[in-house]
Amino acid sequence: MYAAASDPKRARLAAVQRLLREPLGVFGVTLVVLMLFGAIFADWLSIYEPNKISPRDRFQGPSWDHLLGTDQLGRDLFSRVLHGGRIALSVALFSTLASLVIGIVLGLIAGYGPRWLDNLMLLFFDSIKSFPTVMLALALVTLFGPSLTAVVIVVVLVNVPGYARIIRTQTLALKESEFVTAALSMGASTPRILRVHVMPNVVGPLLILASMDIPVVIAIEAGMSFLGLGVRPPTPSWGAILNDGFTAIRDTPWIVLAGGLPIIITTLGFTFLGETLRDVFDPRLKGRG
Amino acid sequence: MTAILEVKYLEVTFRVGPMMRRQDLLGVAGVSFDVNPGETFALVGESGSGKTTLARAVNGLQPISAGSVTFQGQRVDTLSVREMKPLRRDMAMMFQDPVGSLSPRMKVGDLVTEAFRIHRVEADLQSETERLLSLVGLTMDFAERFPHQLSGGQARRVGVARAIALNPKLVIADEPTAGLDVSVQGEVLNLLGELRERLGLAMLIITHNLHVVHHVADRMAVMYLGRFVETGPTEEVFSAPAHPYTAALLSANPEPDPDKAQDRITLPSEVPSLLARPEGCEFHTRCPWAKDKCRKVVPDATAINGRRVACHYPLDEGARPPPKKEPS
Amino acid sequence: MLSYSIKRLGLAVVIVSVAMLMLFSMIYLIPGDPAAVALGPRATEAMREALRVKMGLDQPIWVQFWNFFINAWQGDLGNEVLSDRPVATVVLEQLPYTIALILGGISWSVALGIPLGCWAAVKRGSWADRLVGVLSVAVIAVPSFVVAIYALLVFAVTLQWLPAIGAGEPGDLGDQLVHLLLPSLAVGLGWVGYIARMVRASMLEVLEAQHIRTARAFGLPDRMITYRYALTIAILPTVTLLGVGIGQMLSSAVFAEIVFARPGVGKLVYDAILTRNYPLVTGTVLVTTVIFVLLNLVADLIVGALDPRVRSRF
Amino acid sequence: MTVLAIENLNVVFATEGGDLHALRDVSFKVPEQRIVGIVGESGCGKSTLINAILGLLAENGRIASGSISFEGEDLAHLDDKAIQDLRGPRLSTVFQDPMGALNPVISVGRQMRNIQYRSDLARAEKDARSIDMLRQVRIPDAAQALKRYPHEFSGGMKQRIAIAMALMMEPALLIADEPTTALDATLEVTTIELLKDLQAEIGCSVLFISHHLGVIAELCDDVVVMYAGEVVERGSTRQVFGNPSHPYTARLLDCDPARQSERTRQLPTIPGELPDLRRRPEGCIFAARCDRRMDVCAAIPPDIEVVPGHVARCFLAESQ
Repeated sequence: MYAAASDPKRARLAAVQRLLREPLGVFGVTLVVLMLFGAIFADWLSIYEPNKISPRDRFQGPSWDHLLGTDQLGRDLFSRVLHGGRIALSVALFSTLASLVIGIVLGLIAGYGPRWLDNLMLLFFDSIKSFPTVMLALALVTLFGPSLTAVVIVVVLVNVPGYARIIRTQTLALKESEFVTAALSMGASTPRILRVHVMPNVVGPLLILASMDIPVVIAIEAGMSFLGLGVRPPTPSWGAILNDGFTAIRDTPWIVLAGGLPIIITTLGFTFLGETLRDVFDPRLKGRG
Repeated sequence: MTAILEVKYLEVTFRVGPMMRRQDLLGVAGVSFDVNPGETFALVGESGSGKTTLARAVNGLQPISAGSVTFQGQRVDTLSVREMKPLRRDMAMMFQDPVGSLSPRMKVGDLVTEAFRIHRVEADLQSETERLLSLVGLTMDFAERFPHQLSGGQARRVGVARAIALNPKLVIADEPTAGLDVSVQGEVLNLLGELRERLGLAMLIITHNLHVVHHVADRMAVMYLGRFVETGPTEEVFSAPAHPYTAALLSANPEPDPDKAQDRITLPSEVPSLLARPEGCEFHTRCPWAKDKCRKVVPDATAINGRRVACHYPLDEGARPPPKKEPS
Repeated sequence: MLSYSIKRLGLAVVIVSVAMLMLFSMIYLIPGDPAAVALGPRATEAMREALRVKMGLDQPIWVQFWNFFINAWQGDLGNEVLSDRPVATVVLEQLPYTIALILGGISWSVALGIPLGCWAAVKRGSWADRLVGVLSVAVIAVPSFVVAIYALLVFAVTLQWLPAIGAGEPGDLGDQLVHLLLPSLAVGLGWVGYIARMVRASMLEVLEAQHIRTARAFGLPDRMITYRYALTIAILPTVTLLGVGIGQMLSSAVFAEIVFARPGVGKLVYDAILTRNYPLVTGTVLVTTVIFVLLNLVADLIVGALDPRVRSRF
Repeated sequence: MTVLAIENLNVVFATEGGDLHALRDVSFKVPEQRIVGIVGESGCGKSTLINAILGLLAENGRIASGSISFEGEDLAHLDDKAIQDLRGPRLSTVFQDPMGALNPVISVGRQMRNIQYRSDLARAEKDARSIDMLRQVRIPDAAQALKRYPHEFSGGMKQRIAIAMALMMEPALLIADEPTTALDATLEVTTIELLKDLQAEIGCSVLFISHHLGVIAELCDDVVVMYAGEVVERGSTRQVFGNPSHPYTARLLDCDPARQSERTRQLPTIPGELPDLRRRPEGCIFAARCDRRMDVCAAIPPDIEVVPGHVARCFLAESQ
């Protein structure tokens, strides 16, 4: 009622300012930027080859030479953690993006298409979701063998039903809304209605929810690699480092620390960032998922 | 003069209920009327009377189960979406919620010219925006605003501009004053009246507000449970309602004058469910004058003083006030 | 309520069937000959052929699926490769350990999460609310296997307060409970956060509702409004969430069982993958899926029983 | 005797764009056993006024000055617990939306029993009272109705149940916040008549909020006209509707299409928009939209008593 006229650009700017005023948001941004920086410049920052085996240096504790110590093959853990970040972040971004695209398309089809197709798709979404995540991952690995592709497919399969359902529900609601009916009565075609009237109203909230799923994806990658079902050795991955360390946890605890801390830092960073983003841009979504 | 819109024996059926107990519900139960060029016709009824469904059926947004809709001499109820599209240039519709019927992420400028884009009409959209906004009394500043930045009255004006963008012959307006304050309702009604004169529009107005009808409509129909109970020239219906339901509706809108004696007709009980339509005259469960015949025999619409009334015992002046009855 | 339950049960059956179909097509798509894989490289062609006939692989695909489908519904999930014992028996042996773990995890997270969420909602905007908020988000963010490993490192290796591996002596309930502590901490921690957040959010939503304002306007005491008017509604989404949550805990349980070297279905399926014991893998996945679907069903039925609106919709 | 007397009430909300002065110097009285109507369009401050009386202002709102005296106690300075003790037995409310007013997961009977939680009556006696109240609001089969849940009733019935609940403790004052707006016209009149009957029977006062001038004229003894957070005119309904002394009241009455018995193509309107209450204009709140604006209107007009009991906040109002 008292809404002052303001253009969206300024509103967006104001939102960013508000984000930077939230201590948690700043904390999240810092952690994320730190991890991104480490991952992007991994080659410059690491002194050692991440996969270089050096039997003389095995099981060394943290020192100035090896900031996080070395593992059972004498590989420098700091270098491996930086390169592992690359894997974790690129898997997270790529598979989230893929799930988003597939989820949006399927959701729009289910929401705007005929009833029977909607019901059929819902049944498939529900069935996929009825597999516990890790069980689904395990079943898929038996199919594809351990690989990053398997990780991406697992993530997509896990995310898509949820995303598609959100898009579908919102599309169904919008389909009944007066402004879509109004467009219909003006003679707008289905593609135009989806493009102009539906898409802009459903994608925004989903993007925020998806950004909050990035930590989950990182956890799936690390978890599968920990079980030896993700990346193949010797490729550095946080989960693989954890696995290396876990076998030797009694004598050399620094290896699990080196593998686990970046996971914690990254997931916390993305979560705090995502939460704050959501509160700032779309307070209605609070507490969902 | 041939009617621009002709509706004959129109029926709309809905399937409702869970899968096992699916039932057919008659939302609009066989109505006929026509609208002449330049004329304003009003459909009046309370919630659940089927007036909005009827409007949507006329506009081809709601499939019909029987009857016909003829627009400018062409049957439209049998057309496919694609075949219907060119006709939509001549038949515009305005929806109830002033703000909610505007796409929330489009600017007013794009909203008012959307019809040009949909129908691929070559035009200078910038100057069209200017023309349309000034027609409805808004300045060009509004072109850059989003719907949530408009007041109810302003949003309604944008809705009007959208409807008249391609110079339609018929405008269907569903509750044009809904959600607006009294001081703003007049503005919108005046605007519609003005445009009607200037552009020679025919209008079909759907509303529950009888006073609105009184000032804008040439002819009107009163709906109850999906049927017309009374149809006729507005002036005459207002001065001497013949159907008890019309009379009750009229008396249910008290005038803001404490000194006016209110011959109130109070209707007992509530509107029956469309799934359990009463026998005989469907209004008998609430009619203060109901007699035995009303409970058994369905009344036909009969012509009385240039009106059509579906009642066994239509009211004349002397029939009021209603017989006193214990409230049930 | 009865027709609602029947309908919901029917849906569960259909979902499990579709899940079976998916699982079956997955097995079918596995590259290579399952018989060859099962028997190893030293088997003769005749042995492979015999096994193929035994496993029904010589039949057309739809017959294979139909047999798989019918057998699975009857509880026959085939025999596992190593010992040739029925998969169902093997899985059922391991199931109680996993159920105990999940019950441990869910009960402490519910016991802590619901009061925390309520408290945060009632004290909305206070430092307590903010603290609960940050902590919930933090524990949700950290993956459960990292929690498991670190808990093992701290409490079992460094401090040596709690046992590191195994499920405890059979028959010794106290020992088994002690062995359950760390794993259920690991699987439950994130859920404390989920539940607290969910309860807080739905409490806040309900507290804004018109009927709560009406209840206040009638002068009802705050305690009655919070616990009898608001929480009874706010708890409903949490019940649904728990249905999903217990299922997702099956995932965390896999990690917890591996990290703490506990018996259970998670450990079972992991070992089966490493030994390429495919019938055991699909059998276990199927059993856990059925459990998951059943839990969701139960959650929905509970919501139906608590909410008259849901009951009447069917 | 006066049940409710509001004196110079000011309510301010802290918003991002600065303080929003939602109510300015609001004064009026609700005498015993009278029905007082508050009329105003959206944004006039009706809801804020009710919330201030009930002690249910949003967290960012506060009573900046003034008093709300109810049966001798100042609600503006009472602590939450004390106000809560008044709500229900002395001061009760019916809200606009019948759909959301009742708790959806608690049976009607139990909700009605809960309202009587202060009483020592046995459960059966409380239920008997509930049944009695439901009969009074003409709910068919009242005993059965206790076992049912709100969604099983129609909108009109829900609103009548809400009225029954509000009047169950026989309060001194009933606040009715647009109780009939969501209802159809024919239901609206029956509900209003019901309210009138119950008021006479219980002998309480009613503060009836509505934007519907006809309903106010029909139901209320006195009327208070609000615009943008101020009371621009108040008096008996006959005085105010018969001799509107503030230009806003006069124009508002003109706008009601029900007043034009003659058919007209040009309906009267009030052009312009509500002022932004974060930057409240210096002088008369209505000046920007007033067609009888004068130079003096740059100052806040005094409350002028036209005849005893009939007050208008306008320089043009004249004492007679």
